Amino acid sequence: MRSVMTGNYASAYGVKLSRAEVIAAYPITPQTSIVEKLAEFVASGELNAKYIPVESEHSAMAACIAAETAGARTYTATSSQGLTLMHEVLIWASGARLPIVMTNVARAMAPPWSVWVDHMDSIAQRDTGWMEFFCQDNQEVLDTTIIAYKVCESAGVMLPAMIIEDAFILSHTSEPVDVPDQQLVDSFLPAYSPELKIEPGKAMGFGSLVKPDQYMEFRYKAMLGMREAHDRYLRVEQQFKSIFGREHGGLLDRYRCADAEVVLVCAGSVASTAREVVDAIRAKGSKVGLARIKAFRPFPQEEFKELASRVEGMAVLDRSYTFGAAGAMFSEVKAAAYSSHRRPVMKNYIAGLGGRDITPKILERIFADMMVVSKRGAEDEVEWVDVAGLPRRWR
Amino acid sequence: MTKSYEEIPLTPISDSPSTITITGLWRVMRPVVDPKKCKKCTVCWKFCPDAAIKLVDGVPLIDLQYCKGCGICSFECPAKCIVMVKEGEK
Amino acid sequence: MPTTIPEEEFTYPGSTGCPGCGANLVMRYMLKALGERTIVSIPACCWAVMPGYWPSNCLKVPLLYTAFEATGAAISGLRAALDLKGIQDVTVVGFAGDGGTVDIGLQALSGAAERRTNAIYVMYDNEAYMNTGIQRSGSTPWGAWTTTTPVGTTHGFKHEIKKDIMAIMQAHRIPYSATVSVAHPEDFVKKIAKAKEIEGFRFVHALSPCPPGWRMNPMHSIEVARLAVDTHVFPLYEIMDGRVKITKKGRGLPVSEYLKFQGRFSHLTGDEVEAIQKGVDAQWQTLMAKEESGT
Amino acid sequence: MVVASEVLANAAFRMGFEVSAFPFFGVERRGAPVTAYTRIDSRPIRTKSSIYWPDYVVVLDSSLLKGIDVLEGLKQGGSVLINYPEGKKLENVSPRFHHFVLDATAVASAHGIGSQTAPIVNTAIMGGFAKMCDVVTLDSVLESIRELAPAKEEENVAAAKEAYERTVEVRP
Repeated sequence: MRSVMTGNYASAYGVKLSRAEVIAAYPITPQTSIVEKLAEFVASGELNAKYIPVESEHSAMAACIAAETAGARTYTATSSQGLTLMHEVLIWASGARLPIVMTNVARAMAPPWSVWVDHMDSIAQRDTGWMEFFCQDNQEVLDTTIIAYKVCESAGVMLPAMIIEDAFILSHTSEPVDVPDQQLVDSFLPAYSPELKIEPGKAMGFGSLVKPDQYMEFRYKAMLGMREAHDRYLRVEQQFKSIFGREHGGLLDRYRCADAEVVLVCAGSVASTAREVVDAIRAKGSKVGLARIKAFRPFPQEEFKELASRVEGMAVLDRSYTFGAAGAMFSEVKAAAYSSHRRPVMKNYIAGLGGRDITPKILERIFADMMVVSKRGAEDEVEWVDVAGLPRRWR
Repeated sequence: MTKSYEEIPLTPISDSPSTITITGLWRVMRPVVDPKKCKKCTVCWKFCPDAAIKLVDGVPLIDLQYCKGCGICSFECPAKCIVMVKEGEK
Repeated sequence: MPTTIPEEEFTYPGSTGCPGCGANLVMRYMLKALGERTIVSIPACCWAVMPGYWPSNCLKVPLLYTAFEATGAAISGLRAALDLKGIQDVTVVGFAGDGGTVDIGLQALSGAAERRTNAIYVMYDNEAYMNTGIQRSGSTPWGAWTTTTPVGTTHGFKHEIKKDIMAIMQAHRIPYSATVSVAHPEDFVKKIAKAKEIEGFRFVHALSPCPPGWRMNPMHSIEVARLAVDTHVFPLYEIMDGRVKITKKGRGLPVSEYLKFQGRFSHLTGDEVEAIQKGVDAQWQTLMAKEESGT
Repeated sequence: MVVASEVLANAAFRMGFEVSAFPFFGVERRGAPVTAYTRIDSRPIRTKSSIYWPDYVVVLDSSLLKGIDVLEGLKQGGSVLINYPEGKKLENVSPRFHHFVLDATAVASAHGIGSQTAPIVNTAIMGGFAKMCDVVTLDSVLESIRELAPAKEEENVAAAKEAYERTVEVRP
């Protein structure tokens, strides 16, 4: 049944439909209406769960880790400062192989203080062993929450995942969302019952000390889990489609790339605007496409390698900056493209930080620049877009 | 011996008793009990940090595999029937 | 007279605590009182090492290792999951060191207490970061040497007073808290057994002598714990719904009797020992007054 | 309290349109000016970027006219509805836009919506919007209000109806 709701409410409905059992909640703009809505669901009895009002994000994740170890399906949500405060226990959750699902409302890191969209907080967690699913609209937020639980809890995976929702552009934007039927979701996502869990009467220590001669094998096993997650996600999304009649383009959502000469690679809500821009440019005769990173982890390595082998130019838009040689997404996409037998010209555009609006006009100009660059090569490989003081005008 | 990644659980879950670690090897001094003097007050059993003392008819039997030789039993024994002896000496 | 503490052991020998380690006894007595239907959550601390390397475990009850500052949150998570699953007859215990409780773990502890998490939090207090080699913590007493409060040539030592965690927890209006000592196992077990029957958040402060950290002969662990009570350095009492009750008056010996066994205090001058004596006396008077007035 | 932009989005959605409604959030403080945006289209709305050239502008508080250029970016021939005190003359009415006025404050307080000192004009103004805008009908607005109003449903509906009647265009 379709109704108009914010991305935050779409998250809350996704969690309710997934029958989360223990919810640890600590508020942070712009995530608060998720934990508020969940509090209502629990209070009204619509969701049979224990709601733990923790005193920090670090404790939110620690509480989920403990509850998940005891066999409960858990959930939490956070953003920017809260996500980075969790960094230690994010790594703990993946090391403990716990399929916790969390929503991160992607928001800029302070200082400067900013409550608006930016992917730096999410990108900074790429090494934690968490799957990272960037969404472009509220329907995808709801659906991916349910899909994530099923992928994470699969036997060969058993790793946590974060659903990433752009601050305000999704979290607080109301748009039509279909809320699936609970029975259908139950048929798709059975109750969580792990093989191993902490339970009274069973003397087992969870998370023991391991000597150097045994640590690597545990980390290798976790790597296998992330590798398995790649294929498992695609299979689970197809199962979801067979039941609910929709999908969101797998791990690398390619739009009109089949015959594209120039492709824009990006993630999150900007990709939705980019779809419009691709159609507009195509209508004027240029062969452009969009490759939307849905999953930054597991990274769609093979998909990028294949795409790179048949396009002239790849523009990679990073909505974050991580003080490396270039944006994080650009670096990883370029690495994947490097091993392709034909290497496209590649350029990195840093745009939309701290909530700066990425308008259709800006995207048109990025495509135009990339079409030139893919013919003549780029002077410098990384360009910051729409920065006052830089010569080029984008607006 | 390092276990293969296929043999180990998803994350380290410990379920085998710590008795595989023979802490008795740590000793420098060893408690020696004189059963005749023992008043069966169980103080030694009570205060042993490693639960390495078994009471046989109330008299302490020290499990030398695990006793670390801390000397608490000897110090606390009201009857002074436990003497600390240098390891290796009779 | 034979002992009155339960015979059954819930710890295996072979744990890697130092000879004479008080913390081993704290765990041993606690589990004797709580029994098999217990789940223990332990953060980074000596006790995170003691069960041994994987797959070794010295506890006969389930154990969850957590991050250093997370004990308060972990016991809330455990209890929530158990409640949700309808598993009622189990005691959830947070078992942490002093640094992990009064310093890095204080925030999560306060959160768990304020949420009235149905769990027991036991702090084994060896008065410094012992697992990392005796660095001072907020629970290290005034006057003590540690590797980060060196005496050296400047006659240095820790100049801040020990954090009063019992007062901090009392400010959270929790239904039950108590101090316990490994020198008084009967009192220890009695209090834990009482705490077990109480609903809500309960806190237990256990003094846990540490031979290497206190610079003393391991054989004196129990004697030192006993003297801590007898000199009123570590009074034994409980607070039930806000009312203080002293459970062991102690012999009222001079503080010097307690200090003399411990190398960490050996540098103190007479005046400095006198200063400690004054502080201890004042603290003892306050406690007695509280017991008197029932607040 | 029901949010005006949600009433509008929901009304359009109930009529079968695709919608997207989003606030520009800054630091929310009581009394501080906020702006909310709504897109209505016949096909799914994929553009996720702010609105710079609106077709319609709605001003819920005439005091904003002093500090803010509320008409910034309004398309040529676009329309603006202002909650404006009854009988007071609207100044500098530009021929480039259609101006509509409605004393939503009076209507809201007459129907007892919000407090006497701070009546809530959200539903009343939406009644006025239905008059100004030919996309969204009054009925869809009323239905949306019934669905979303947490309390005083009938008063809110009545206020919107009356507001619709009392909304008039002001010619330059």
